[in-house]
Amino acid sequence: MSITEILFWFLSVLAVGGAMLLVASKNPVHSILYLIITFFAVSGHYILLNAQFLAIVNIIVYAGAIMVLFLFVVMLMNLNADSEPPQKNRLLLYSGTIAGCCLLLVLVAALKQSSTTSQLVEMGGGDAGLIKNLGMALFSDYVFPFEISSVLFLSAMIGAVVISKKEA
Amino acid sequence: MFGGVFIKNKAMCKYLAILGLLIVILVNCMELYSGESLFAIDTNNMLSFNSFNLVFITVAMVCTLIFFLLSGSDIEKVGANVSEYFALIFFVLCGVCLAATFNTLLILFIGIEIISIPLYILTGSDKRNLKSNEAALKYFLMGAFSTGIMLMGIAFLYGGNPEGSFYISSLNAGQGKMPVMIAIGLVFMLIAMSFKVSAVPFHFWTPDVYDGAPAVFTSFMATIVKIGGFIAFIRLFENSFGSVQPQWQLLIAIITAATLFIGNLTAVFQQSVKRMLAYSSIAQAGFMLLSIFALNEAAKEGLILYAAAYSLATIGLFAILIKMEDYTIEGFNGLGKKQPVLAVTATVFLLSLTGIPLTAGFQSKFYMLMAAVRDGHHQWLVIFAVLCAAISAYYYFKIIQAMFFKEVSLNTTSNNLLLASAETTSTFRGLLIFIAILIIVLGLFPWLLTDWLHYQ
Amino acid sequence: MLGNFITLPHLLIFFPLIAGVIAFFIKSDSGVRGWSVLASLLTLAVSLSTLIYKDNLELNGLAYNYEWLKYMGASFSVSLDGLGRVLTFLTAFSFPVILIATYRNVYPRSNVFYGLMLLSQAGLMGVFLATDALLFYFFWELALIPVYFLCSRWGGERRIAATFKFFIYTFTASLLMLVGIIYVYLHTAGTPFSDHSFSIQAFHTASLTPTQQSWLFWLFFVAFAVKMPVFPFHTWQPDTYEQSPTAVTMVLSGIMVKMGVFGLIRWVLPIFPAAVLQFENVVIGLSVVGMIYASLIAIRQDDLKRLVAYSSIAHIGLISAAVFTRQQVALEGVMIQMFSHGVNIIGLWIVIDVIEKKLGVRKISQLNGIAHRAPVLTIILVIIALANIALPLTNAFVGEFMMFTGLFKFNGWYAAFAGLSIILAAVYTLGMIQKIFYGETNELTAEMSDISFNQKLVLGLLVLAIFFAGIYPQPFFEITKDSVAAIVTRFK
Amino acid sequence: MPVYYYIFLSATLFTIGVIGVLVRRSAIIVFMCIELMLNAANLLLVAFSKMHSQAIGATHPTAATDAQIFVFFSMVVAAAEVSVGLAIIVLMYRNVHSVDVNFLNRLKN
Amino acid sequence: MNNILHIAWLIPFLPLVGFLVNGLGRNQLSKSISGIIGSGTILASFLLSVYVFLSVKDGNTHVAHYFDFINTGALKIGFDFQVDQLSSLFLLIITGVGFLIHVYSTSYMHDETPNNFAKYFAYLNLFVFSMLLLVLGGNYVIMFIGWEGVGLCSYLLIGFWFKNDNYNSAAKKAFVMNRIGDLGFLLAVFWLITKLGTTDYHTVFQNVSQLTSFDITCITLLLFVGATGKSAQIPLYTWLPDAMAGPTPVSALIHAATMVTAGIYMIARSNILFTMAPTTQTVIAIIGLATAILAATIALKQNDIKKVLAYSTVSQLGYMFLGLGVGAYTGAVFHVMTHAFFKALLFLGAGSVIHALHGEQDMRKMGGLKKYMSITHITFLLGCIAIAGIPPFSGFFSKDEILAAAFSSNPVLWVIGVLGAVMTAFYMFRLYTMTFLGNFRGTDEQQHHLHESPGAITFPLIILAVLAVIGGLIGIPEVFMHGGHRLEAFLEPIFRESKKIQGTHHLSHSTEYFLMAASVVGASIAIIFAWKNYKDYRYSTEENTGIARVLENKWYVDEIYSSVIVQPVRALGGFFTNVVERGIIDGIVNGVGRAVNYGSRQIRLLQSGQVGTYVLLMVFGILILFVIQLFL
Repeated sequence: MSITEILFWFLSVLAVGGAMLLVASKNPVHSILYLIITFFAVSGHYILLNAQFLAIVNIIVYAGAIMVLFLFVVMLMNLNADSEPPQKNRLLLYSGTIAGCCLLLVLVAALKQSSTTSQLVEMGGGDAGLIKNLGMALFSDYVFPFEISSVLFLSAMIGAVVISKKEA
Repeated sequence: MFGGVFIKNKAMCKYLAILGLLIVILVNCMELYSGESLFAIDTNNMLSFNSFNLVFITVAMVCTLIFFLLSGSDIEKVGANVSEYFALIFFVLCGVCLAATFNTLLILFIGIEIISIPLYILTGSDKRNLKSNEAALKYFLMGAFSTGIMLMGIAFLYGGNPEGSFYISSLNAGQGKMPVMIAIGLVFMLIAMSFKVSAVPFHFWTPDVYDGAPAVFTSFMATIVKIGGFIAFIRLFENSFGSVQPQWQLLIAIITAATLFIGNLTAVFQQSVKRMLAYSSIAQAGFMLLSIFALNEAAKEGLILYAAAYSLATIGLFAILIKMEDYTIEGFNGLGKKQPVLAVTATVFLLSLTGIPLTAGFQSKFYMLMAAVRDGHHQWLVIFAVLCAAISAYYYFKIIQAMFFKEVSLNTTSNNLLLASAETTSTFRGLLIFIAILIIVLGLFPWLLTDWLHYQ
Repeated sequence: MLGNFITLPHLLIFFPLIAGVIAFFIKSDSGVRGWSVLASLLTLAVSLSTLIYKDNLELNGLAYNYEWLKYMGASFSVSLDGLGRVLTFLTAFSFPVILIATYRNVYPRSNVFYGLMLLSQAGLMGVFLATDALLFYFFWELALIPVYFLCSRWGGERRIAATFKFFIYTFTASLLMLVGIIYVYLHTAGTPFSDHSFSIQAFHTASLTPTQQSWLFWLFFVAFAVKMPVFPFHTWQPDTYEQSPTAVTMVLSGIMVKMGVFGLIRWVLPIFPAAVLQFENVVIGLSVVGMIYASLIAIRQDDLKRLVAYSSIAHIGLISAAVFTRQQVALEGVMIQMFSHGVNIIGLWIVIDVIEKKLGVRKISQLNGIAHRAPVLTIILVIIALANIALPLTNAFVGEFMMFTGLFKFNGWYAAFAGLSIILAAVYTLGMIQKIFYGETNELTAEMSDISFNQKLVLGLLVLAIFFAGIYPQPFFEITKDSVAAIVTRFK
Repeated sequence: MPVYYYIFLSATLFTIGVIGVLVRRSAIIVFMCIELMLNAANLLLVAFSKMHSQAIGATHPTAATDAQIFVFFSMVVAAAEVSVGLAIIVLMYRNVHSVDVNFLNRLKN
Repeated sequence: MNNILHIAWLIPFLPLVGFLVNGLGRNQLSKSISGIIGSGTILASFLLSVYVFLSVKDGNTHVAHYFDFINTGALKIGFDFQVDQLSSLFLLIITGVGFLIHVYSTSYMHDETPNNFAKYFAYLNLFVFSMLLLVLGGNYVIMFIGWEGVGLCSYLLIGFWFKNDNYNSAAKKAFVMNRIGDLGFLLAVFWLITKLGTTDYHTVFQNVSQLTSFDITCITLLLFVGATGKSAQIPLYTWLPDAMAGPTPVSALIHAATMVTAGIYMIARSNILFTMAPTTQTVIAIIGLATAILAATIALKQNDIKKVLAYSTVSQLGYMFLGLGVGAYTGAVFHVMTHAFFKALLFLGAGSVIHALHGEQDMRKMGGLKKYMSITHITFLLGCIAIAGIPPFSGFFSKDEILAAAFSSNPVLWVIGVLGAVMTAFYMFRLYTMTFLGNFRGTDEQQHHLHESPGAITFPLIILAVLAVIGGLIGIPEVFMHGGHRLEAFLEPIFRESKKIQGTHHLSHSTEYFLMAASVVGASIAIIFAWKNYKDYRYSTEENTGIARVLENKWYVDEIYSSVIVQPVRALGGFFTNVVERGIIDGIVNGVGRAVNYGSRQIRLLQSGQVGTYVLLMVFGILILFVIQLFL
């Protein structure tokens, strides 16, 4: 087992475990922390896949900014383990879990038959993920979506303001 | 490219908004007529402009214009942030334009998000109303969920595409059996798009959100946004998966049937007209889905026509509904006497929604049915659609009955007061008549609209 | 020159249409009455002038074609062939009769009422004239909508539910027909501008396999069967007739049921010959059963309107059976019977309306001895009722005789079984006459007065029509001969 | 290392996200689960990007960068969504003092 | 020759004019004018008929085509009249007897208001018009027009006094019974059209050989069904006695002299068809005879003077059918003629009596009228003798001819026939005795007003009495006088073809004498018996028992019909109305609506308002879609 494989398994376990704990944890603050763990694991995967820039962005934006925002809101609302009563509807709980698992099962079963999935992903090497390349693409080919995403942000901004503003 | 125009248009009042729209429509029409772009912006082929898209955008904009004209003053009543609401609506419109012209999945993704995010806010804009809050949160959670699904679908499509590209034309899945990854991606996309156009079983947000949102925004959501979803839907599936249509047609057929069935059936029992219209919009979506089911020339012409007919009628109906203030069917009792113009135009709208000849609604349903019949597969769906259309007559006509054949019930004394509040300006009435005439003209001469597709 | 643009079919359709729209804006009650009567009389004049033409359609300006939806192959094409002439004449004839007979009925918002009436006339005209499937469907629905509003607005106690049932019923059925139309359309040859065509000629030559025909047949048939109505699609009818204002009931039963028959003759027989051969026994069987069934029910009715409604079902049953015999004789009989049935049943409704207006009831059991008080009414009703049961020298005899002849040629047993309805018709009709008109007067009928001048006028006119068609029906056959022959030859 | 390892990994993460949406009642947690779903998809995109750059990188040089830029934009979208979403949640909390989604049932039928 | 055709249309047309004038002008015309118009038109027709009659003596047949009634290429039915010996004979009977009865009516109906009076004459004229149409028609369709027309007039006249609901019911019954027969007639016509493509007499009769024997049998049986309705044979005879509800002249004209003989006319007209269908002939003979006997037995116990005559009519019609059944067409037609004379006479006489007694019809309340009404009495007696078959009165010749033919066909028929004749003699003289002999049993009031009827009434009686006495002389049997049967010679062209097929089988003279003697003796005994029994009849309210009671109640046939046919039909109607219509058909239609509503209410609950549920359902949807897409 090469080092990349070890890394892969380690990060995968970390990610899945974090995700599971996120769902299972009672305390929202803990959930957020588990999610951050997962994000870090995912960023690790990005590095493994030569997407260094994305890995950085992921950590900065997601784990950094967004999760802090979450944490901030949770703190603001003073949520804790008791704020969310346990799921009373057992049926919903079980059927939800089962349905989710089935979905996974179906996807896996379908992909098993496929041939494309056996293509290899070589670890390391390649320079697609470098900021230089991405930057070139972003500001030449992708300048239009980039502009458009400003509309998106603008609307999100206006929206957040409109929503949060106290009615006069 | 139109986005740019909108951004500059931080409309501070309704008139500015209308003016801006008029300019854009003009530009659009000129472009459509001449067949070449006036502002050539290099989008790296991420947008495509052809007659279909442009006609569609024109339709959407004209509808928005009419929406502004009719309901502009009602937007002002919703809350203090009038200018923001107008801006948000323009953003949505920008998203609709993107959804109508996208050429890569990236633009589709961004476009759909630009449509969605302002809508979450508009839904919750009546901040003190718990229903509005609730609707916003529900819409948001489920919308975000569908975003996740869509992203997953895009990932699979990308992975399955041997060219590793996001351009929808390059996704062309060939003639044979689809690779599994493409198939999975397709189903994910199908689900995400179904969610946006509120097809069963991904429609659950629709009634609650339409009901909870301020009526004036519901009107917008139910019409322009919905048809925006459809244009994205049909473009994606036509360009990407058109060649393997038989492999996914059954899925669409099932979704269509379920949509028609649930939408129509549930609408029957609704007491609130607003909620009834929400369900009816699901039902109408079922009919529009037939175009995606058939995916031929008639389907595209029909979708344009349907978009126009459905939007015009629904906008008009909502405009009247907003004036009513009592949203139950009983609230319409005796409207025919009190406000004959409102009642008559509402009747035209309802007839159009039902699909009675002489109205655009008939022509559009006719095109849809023809598209589906021409396709030749799953013909049971056509019969089923027709039977559902008959059910739809049931609930649409309940309103007509209430307006014309029922007296104002005396035991609910408040009714009289509420009807009295339905005071309307003559401009408003004139506009309603204009829409009604438009619907009838389109019903008589649908080629006024569909022939635009044959230019270029 | 003008003839190229304004043809007789145009006049027949657009004249009532425009008159109807104008009627909406006439605020004065008497003004709108006068206007609509005048308009309908003018339409009648136009229609009369069409009768003198022979079947050379284009030359005489009896046909018109305008490419309406060019790229779809749908056109605004209308033509006055034999079938169309008879039925448009029926329509044109009935409306003034109806309007004059009910001239004194008071309607709130009469401008809307008369406007809608004229609109429905336009729709009916369109149905009978259209030679384009899409146009036909257009008018088919258009004729329904005004009637729906008329019934729901000015009808009886339970009008909303009853007419709603009627509406949903017919709407569903016609939507099925729409699917059928589309399907046939997609199997037609094209025009220079389109891949396919909606014109009736194209439909005639549509390439349909027998299997396709067999299910298309049902899509069309159900729509027409509901309209006629054929057993067991009839349940909307008695309720609707009972609840509608009488003027509308006359339109419904006098003319609108003919739409179904007309549809069968024009659209089903020639387009699906194989399916007709396949299902003729089913349809005729249903029709014949329906005749007996409706007649038996009519015997037990106590409400005048319902009695006439069921008797109409029985009569229409014979017509629909006759249509499917594919015999020249029977089809000619159908043509004249459509006219006769219209005249007779309108006459019956007028009389019932008079009774109801004067006495406020239409329960047979509550009426007695009207003949003492209203002899003219009685005589006219007896004549019309006897015409309704096809007494010789009245109009219905000719039609029924020919239809029965055709039915007998088709299969003697059907004719024999259907013939029982002749007896049953006599039973319920005479029973009705006996109970209402004969015997002593009771306190309700003692104060009854005879009919007014306008009613005498129209009823007299109807009686004249009854005898004319009964004694000298040959002109009708001259008009319809060619059209019917064209249909019959499709089966040879 | 075969790509389906990554596919299964992200499918698993995605499914966990879905299950989370299904079983949790706190709007915040539900929202976080949705974020997890988005991340799973992002991870998949990156994995495919790598796969493509190896398989067809020579002929389609942009195949790999495209996906990474897509992920970039999806992060943009996620950020925008979070801002609006949290605003709505806060608004809701202000009104009903709860973030329990099951508490939201005024609109039904 | 062409002259005939030029005037033939006038014969029915004049009564039609009379009908129209009287009908439309009934409020303006005075009684005398209506009477004159009514009678005058018939008289004119009668004169024309005489002219026509004289013109066809040479044995020619004339067919006039006036206009196309129905002409569609496939089917051609002209409005044709056929003038030949048979129709001209009937023309004479109809217009002749009809005229007398019109004259009679001017007096009999004099108590009516002018309006009703004119209406009455209008109806009567219409009837004559229809009847003339019936006999003049050149094809079965025109005949059918008249056929239904007379039924209609019968209906109108029976219910003439429409205040009385029983009368109306009787009228309705008559019409419906007739309609049942008409259906048979119609079906026969359809059959003819289907097989031969025409209904013209001459074409049909010429092409009879193209028909299979099955066709002919069925056609003739169906025609006979028509005849049973119109001519009151089993099983459709019950309307005729009830039809006595109409004014008495109507009974005389329609329900005795003319309309009820339409069936005989029709069969005689189509004799060639019937001759070629021996099965049908047997059926006709048996039915005819059975009707004759059944009606005679019922007549034995009736107390209403008109009822007795009505049953006697049914019975006599039975004889005529017996004659047709055994191939004695001439005999049947002969009997039609003589019957028209004496039965019209009897009815009019009864009318005179009823008129004198102000509407009393119960014989038990009459008696001794001989003293008060001598002309009525004498003419009535002559009529009774004629019907009883005493030579040389007319009834003897015609009845005897039929019985002789029956004997040569089958002696059993003859035996039963004679039995019926004996009963006829009995009940007629019972009637005569009870009415005219003995003491008056009515009220003093009635007795006070008793008087002979006016001239307008007695004049027709006298004429008819003369005819009843001497009418038989045109058909003197061969045994008495060679060439004496002038009627047979006259009608020979009509029945020529049938004769050829039947062949001739002559009875020996001795047999014939024996047969005549037997029936005359039987009748005489019955007359004496009746005279003895009822000469001193006393009114009693004692109820009959046993067979007499059954007879008085007409074998309970009406009751049986009611419970076997009328009630079940009504019950079926009720079942359809309440169960099938409301329950099943409406139930299904409304059920669909209700199902939609119910479904709506249930499916609505899916929208629970819970985001969790929504998402769960969505995930289920996703799962299903995946499974379908990937694994199916």
